[in-house]
Amino acid sequence: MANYIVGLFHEPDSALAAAGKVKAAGLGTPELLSPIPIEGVEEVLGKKKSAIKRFTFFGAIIGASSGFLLAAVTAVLYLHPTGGRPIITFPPFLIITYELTILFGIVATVLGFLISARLPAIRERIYVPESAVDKFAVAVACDDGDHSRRAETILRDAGADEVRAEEVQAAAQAATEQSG
Amino acid sequence: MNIFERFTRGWQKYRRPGYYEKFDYAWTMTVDLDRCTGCEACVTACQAENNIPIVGDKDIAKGRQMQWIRIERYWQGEYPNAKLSFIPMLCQHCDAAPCETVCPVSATYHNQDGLNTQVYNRCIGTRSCAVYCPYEVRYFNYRDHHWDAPLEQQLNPDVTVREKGVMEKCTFCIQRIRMAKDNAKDDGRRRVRDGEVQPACVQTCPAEALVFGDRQDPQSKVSKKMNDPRAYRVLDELNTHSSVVYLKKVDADG
Amino acid sequence: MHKRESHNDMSTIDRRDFLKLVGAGSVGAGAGFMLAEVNKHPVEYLIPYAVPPEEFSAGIATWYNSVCSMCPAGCGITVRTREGRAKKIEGNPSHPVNQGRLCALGQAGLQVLYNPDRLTAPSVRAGDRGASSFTQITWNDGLARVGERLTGLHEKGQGSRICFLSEGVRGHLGNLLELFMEQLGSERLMHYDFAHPQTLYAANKRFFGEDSLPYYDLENTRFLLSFGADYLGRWISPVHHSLGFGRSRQSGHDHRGRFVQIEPRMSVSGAAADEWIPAKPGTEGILALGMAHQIVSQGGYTGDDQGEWAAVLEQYSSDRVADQTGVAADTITRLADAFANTRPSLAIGGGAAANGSNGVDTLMAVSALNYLAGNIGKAGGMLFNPPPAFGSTSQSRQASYQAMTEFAEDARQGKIDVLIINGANPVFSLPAAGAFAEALAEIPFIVSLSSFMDETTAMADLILPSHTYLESWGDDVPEPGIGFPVGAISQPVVSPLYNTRATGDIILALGQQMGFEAVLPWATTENFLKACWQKIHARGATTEAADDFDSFWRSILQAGVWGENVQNANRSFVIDQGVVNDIGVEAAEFSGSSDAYPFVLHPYLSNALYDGRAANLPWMQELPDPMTSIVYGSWVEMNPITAEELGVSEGDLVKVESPHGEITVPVFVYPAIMPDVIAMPIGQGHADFGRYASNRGSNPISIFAPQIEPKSGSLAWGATRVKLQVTGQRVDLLKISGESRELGRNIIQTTSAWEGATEHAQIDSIPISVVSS
Amino acid sequence: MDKLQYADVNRDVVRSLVETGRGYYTTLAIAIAVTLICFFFPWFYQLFYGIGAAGNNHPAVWGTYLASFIFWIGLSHSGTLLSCVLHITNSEWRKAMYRSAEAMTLFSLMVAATMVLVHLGRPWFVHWTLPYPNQMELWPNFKSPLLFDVMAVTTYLTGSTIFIYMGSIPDFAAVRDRTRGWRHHMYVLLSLGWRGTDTQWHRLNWAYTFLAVLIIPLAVSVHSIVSWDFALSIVPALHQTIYAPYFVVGAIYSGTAGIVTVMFVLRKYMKFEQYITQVHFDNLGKLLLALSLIWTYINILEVFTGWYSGTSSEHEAMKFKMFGYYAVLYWEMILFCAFLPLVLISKRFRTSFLPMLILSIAINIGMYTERFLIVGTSLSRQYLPDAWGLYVPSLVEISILIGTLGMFTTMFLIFVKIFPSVSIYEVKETMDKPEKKQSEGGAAWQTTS
Repeated sequence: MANYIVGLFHEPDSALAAAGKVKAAGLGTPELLSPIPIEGVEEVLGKKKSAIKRFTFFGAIIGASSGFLLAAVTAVLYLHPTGGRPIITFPPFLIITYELTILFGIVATVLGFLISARLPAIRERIYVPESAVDKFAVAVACDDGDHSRRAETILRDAGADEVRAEEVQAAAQAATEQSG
Repeated sequence: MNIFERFTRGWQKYRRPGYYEKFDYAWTMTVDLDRCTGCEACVTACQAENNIPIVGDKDIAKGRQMQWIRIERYWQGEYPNAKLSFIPMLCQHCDAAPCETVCPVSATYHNQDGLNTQVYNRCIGTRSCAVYCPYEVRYFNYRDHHWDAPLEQQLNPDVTVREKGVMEKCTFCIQRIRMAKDNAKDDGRRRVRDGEVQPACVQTCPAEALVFGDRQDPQSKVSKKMNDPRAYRVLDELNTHSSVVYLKKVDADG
Repeated sequence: MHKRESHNDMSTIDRRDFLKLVGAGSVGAGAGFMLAEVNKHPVEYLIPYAVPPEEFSAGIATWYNSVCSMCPAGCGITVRTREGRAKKIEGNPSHPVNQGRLCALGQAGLQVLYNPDRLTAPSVRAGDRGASSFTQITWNDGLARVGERLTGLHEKGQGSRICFLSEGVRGHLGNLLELFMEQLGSERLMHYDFAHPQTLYAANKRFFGEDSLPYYDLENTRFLLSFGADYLGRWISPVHHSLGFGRSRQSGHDHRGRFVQIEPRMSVSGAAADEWIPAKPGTEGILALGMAHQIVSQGGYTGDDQGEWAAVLEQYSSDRVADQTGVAADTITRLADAFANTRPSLAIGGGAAANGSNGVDTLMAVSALNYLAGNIGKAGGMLFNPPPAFGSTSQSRQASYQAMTEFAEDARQGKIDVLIINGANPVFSLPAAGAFAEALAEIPFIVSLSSFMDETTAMADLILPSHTYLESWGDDVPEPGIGFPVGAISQPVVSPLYNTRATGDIILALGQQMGFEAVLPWATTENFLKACWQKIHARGATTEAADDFDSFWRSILQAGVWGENVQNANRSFVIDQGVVNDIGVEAAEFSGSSDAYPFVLHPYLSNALYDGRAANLPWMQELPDPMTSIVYGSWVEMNPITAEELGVSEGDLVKVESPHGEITVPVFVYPAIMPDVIAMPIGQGHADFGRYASNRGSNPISIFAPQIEPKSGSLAWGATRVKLQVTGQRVDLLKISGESRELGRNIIQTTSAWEGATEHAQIDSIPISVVSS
Repeated sequence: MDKLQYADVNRDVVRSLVETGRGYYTTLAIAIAVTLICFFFPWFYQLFYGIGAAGNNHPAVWGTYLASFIFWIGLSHSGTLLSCVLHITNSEWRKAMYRSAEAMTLFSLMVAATMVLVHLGRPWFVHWTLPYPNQMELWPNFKSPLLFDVMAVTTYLTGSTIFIYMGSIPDFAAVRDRTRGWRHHMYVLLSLGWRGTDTQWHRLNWAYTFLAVLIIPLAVSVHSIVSWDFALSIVPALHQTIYAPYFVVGAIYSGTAGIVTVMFVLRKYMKFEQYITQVHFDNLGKLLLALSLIWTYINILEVFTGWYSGTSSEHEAMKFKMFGYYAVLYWEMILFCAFLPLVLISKRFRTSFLPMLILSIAINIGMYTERFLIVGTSLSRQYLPDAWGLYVPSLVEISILIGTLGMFTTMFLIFVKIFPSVSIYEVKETMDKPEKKQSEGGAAWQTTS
């Protein structure tokens, strides 16, 4: 159970500025919820690292080796000489290798994305439905009233159209009820 | 033998072109074009031996004839100097067969006897082998063929009847080769004697234009025929290494 | 081995009855689903025997030697049977005629046996004549009906009102027919085959005084001149000729035979020849005499009667002959010189050349050529055959076209009461068939012993269907022989499929009914044959030195062939002076004026369908014609120039009109035919001959002029002129070949050098050369 | 109309999903009917009768089924490939159209895969081409170009599906909030709980870019491999090194034309006039022009090298294609694919919607003809002239060809009701940043209706 102070902005720059102020105020790193990706987030909230490239890389490596092995091992298991070619022969097997490299790379990238983006969402988290339309929300997790007040002040000062407190479960439920 | 040695040995083995170190037999047919009269006896003999269906006039009109061995005819010159030559065309059982590599399910492959085999049960009917074959000797079952009763009683029980959607072609009468090998084994011989096995077309050829045998045996009739200076392969430039060797027609005036 | 004897065991239970019984049993045992399935697919058993013969074992083939009856060449065959069913016909390696080889037609014999359109039981006409409606009866009833008629006539002494019209039947069965007809008191035993080389017999009779065909030694000849004889196609004994051709061509001889073909339309033999020379139709004999003139005038002939020959041949100077034949004079002299100087050489004649209005003269001219070049009685030339060892009836009984017309006339005048037809199909294979069918209509009672419904059988009142040759007993002497007496026994290879009987058995049964037991005491053909062969055995001159008859019989059945140790092939021959003076060929006469009918119709026997008798075999229908690759139909061949003049191309329908009829056929543009000649294959155009043959193509015989070759009485089937009328319609010609030109692709490679392995072998014998990967 | 606002985008897209007119149902019903009658009925007949129901024969064992296969694979080529290329090069104009372009990829690939089934003689054994362990210890032949196809098409299908889905996750989330009933539940599942946080956007951006980078070479390989089905044979006129680039260019060419067609239809009938504009048609037109020039160049090369080879087999094959039985089709192809597209030089033409539609359809007819000529004429003229033949498609084949159009339309019609056919978030990216409070205010996200 977590409480959030959510500030809704109508354009991304002020939301980003507000988020920067929240962070600077030592209220932790707020979450930005937006209808479009916001440019310059990393300058304000710090660099984000992603493991996706590793997934892609190792996926492709595994794909390459399993591709060649699939072709070579099955050819040896099922010995059918064709066309005067060797049983293990490179040009065609490299094509199989190539395709499987890409297939595994794609699948691994997706896995990496899902894992690193915490999808599919299993736990309830803060969600602001307006942010899917045209609002840029800054959600600050606040454990106590003091934090909440400070966050609210910062957000209002930054020019938020609306600031409200949300409880995660409640918020999620509300969203569900409203839409469902 | 440690794993590494086993691996390297296996590697060398499987990297050998054509895989086989040596064929058990290298069945070969020679066709003497100077003898061939184009009488088409081989065509009917093949049809009788291998249960090749009668496709009927409607299918022939669509160009779906089935003749594992067919006679091709080529005219040269114009009247009154027109000449006609015949050439029997059948599966060449190429050692470097283009049709074998293309089959996605390995329904056609090269066996230890040097035969290009077609596994009907495995065939899924992509027909790509027929495209890749430059000799156009693969025939496809465009439908289920039937024999008007009681013609089916004549079907050779040693040869299967192919269903629709399956590619088929000359087998060098593999059933006869099998029989000859079995007989040789029963007699305690290691190898089939030259002339002991003949495909139906060779057996019936009235002009004795066709000769069949094992070219690995230097004493066999085919080996001798292959050493004839007239020997050549059709479409040799395609590097198919075919097992059917033609002997040039003699043009005595040319 | 006597293969069929133990077969009598199952005569008590018919095979199909047995199957029905077993089928019924399994229906009773099955559940409802099974009942439905069984009804859908009646139970059939892989092994059709209730009590199998002793040599039978499932899964292992049994081979029976017999004789091919598809054409009169008389090749020996070996039939492979499995589980009591014939699976494949192969050549009998011990038979000297075909030596293990067989032509397409011989292979297709299985489809005669297993033809779906076979007549399965005796039947009697139910409706009008020719309406093809018959009701089945029993054999006893059927035989009684014939017997009644025959007895009636026989008792009245009117046996001569009975006629037996048969296809060519050789061997002892021919004797049996003769005996039977003799007992009836009828002389009217006629054999009729369209393709019978009647003019050749007549010419040989005149020239050599021989009643049988000589042996043409193609194998050893070095120069063959063929005047229209399609020796590799369907002329006399194609398989044997092919063997000879192949061996003469390439067999490690120090020579390679040279083959020259003279004919207006290139045949299979013309394609195989080194040189194909088109000569005007009907002038082949003149050409032969032109060559003879060249030989004699160049001193190539040194006999005592040189002068007489020179006198006879005087008018055949090469220039004049060149004028008449359309063959260049220098070609004539060149060929004549080559013919005389290349020994041994051989000239043969046949086909349309031998069946023009001057057929016999043409063949006499060809014989003269052989005589002058000294090819008579020499290896590689023409050898005389000894008289057949037995049953030499067929040739003497062979009815000429003249005899057939006389017979038709008799029938029209009501002189014939009963006609028994055995296999022959004159309604199809006679020109002006309508008239012949009308004549048949005048005959009160026609019995057909045919295995198939055909145009003639459709006219019958009673059908007593006979076995096919693979179900019946018989024997045969190949004609022409191969230089020494040979006989072969034809034995049943499968038990009869249907409720049919062998021709011999029918004759014997009739004989019994009519009280001819004294002369025809045998119950079955098999007994009759054995009795006949006992006499041959008693002669003792056999290669099988067997003591008792039974082992002799078994051994010839096993071998499929029997020969006598008699060699008289090289009998000397002295020509009669009358014959020399008889030599002379007039240009052939044609029916129809050349103005109204500008084209000469050049008919030829179809490679697959022979004279039409094989048109009901699906394999033969689907066998591409060697020269055109056409299947399933008729066509008319014409020169590209002719086609251009007419404005037609392949597939255009033209009306081929002779003074005696017209047919409409598609055009095939044929590169090797003379421009004023059109050619058509014989064999298609059946009206009523089973599902595969009926209403397919056209029958050129129907437009032939009913012209008689005067010296033999045979039909001059090459003597018709026609005109062509473009109809404007077209059809797709069913043919296998796409483009029949090589287009410089060097698919069929040729070489001018053929002797000596001086060059390096060009073919490696290593199975796999390295293929990079 | 006022300037578009963020909320309008959501509204319009949700409307396109939820509001369904009679016209849509009629079209869908017709499309399904065409699929059933023209595709499934003849196909079942063919399954029963055998491939003989088609017009294939002895030399020409391949026919329109394979031509359709290449055509549909080719059509699939622009969607995802173009989307990837434009994504990496940050092209703004991509954003309104890429979703439907990718959908086109997906569905044409599916139709292409169906064509393989239709083409096979024994389609009930098609699984034998897949490498799965089995009791008989049989494996497919990995040396076969056809198996390359199996692998490539499978990979491409997987990749395209993932790509289009991944790009749609934020939109599913946006739509989720505005729908109710079964749609809501479906979008709850499809959106995987997307919230649109900065981290999620960051991850999506990375993953999406990686995918784009992977898919570009994949797409190129797919059509190269399709070309190798032909080029690796030794059939004259097919055995050509130029075939892989030829096929790839041809594929992108016909695919781009396909996009123009789809864009027109979407714009017109899904009321996306404000999203799909002349800019898109202008850019697509330029691309088409460039592709048509490359395509023409390769065609000339093909003819030239064939002619220069000096061999009878090449000459005859070419002669047959250009002047033989199908000469009309050849010159029709040249007209539609080489000459007509030259009008794209005019900007006025490129920005006119209806002419662009007509041209795009003409190009695709030409491109189908190209594939038909490749399959239908080359096999008829191979090495042995005696075995030459002629291939004429049968009614069954023509019917199945029409049926595939119905099948594609059906799938596309279903797609536009499930997937936001214009990318909501990427369109917003191209718009001006909102400055004021939106008119619908905080309730904009709420469910309509």
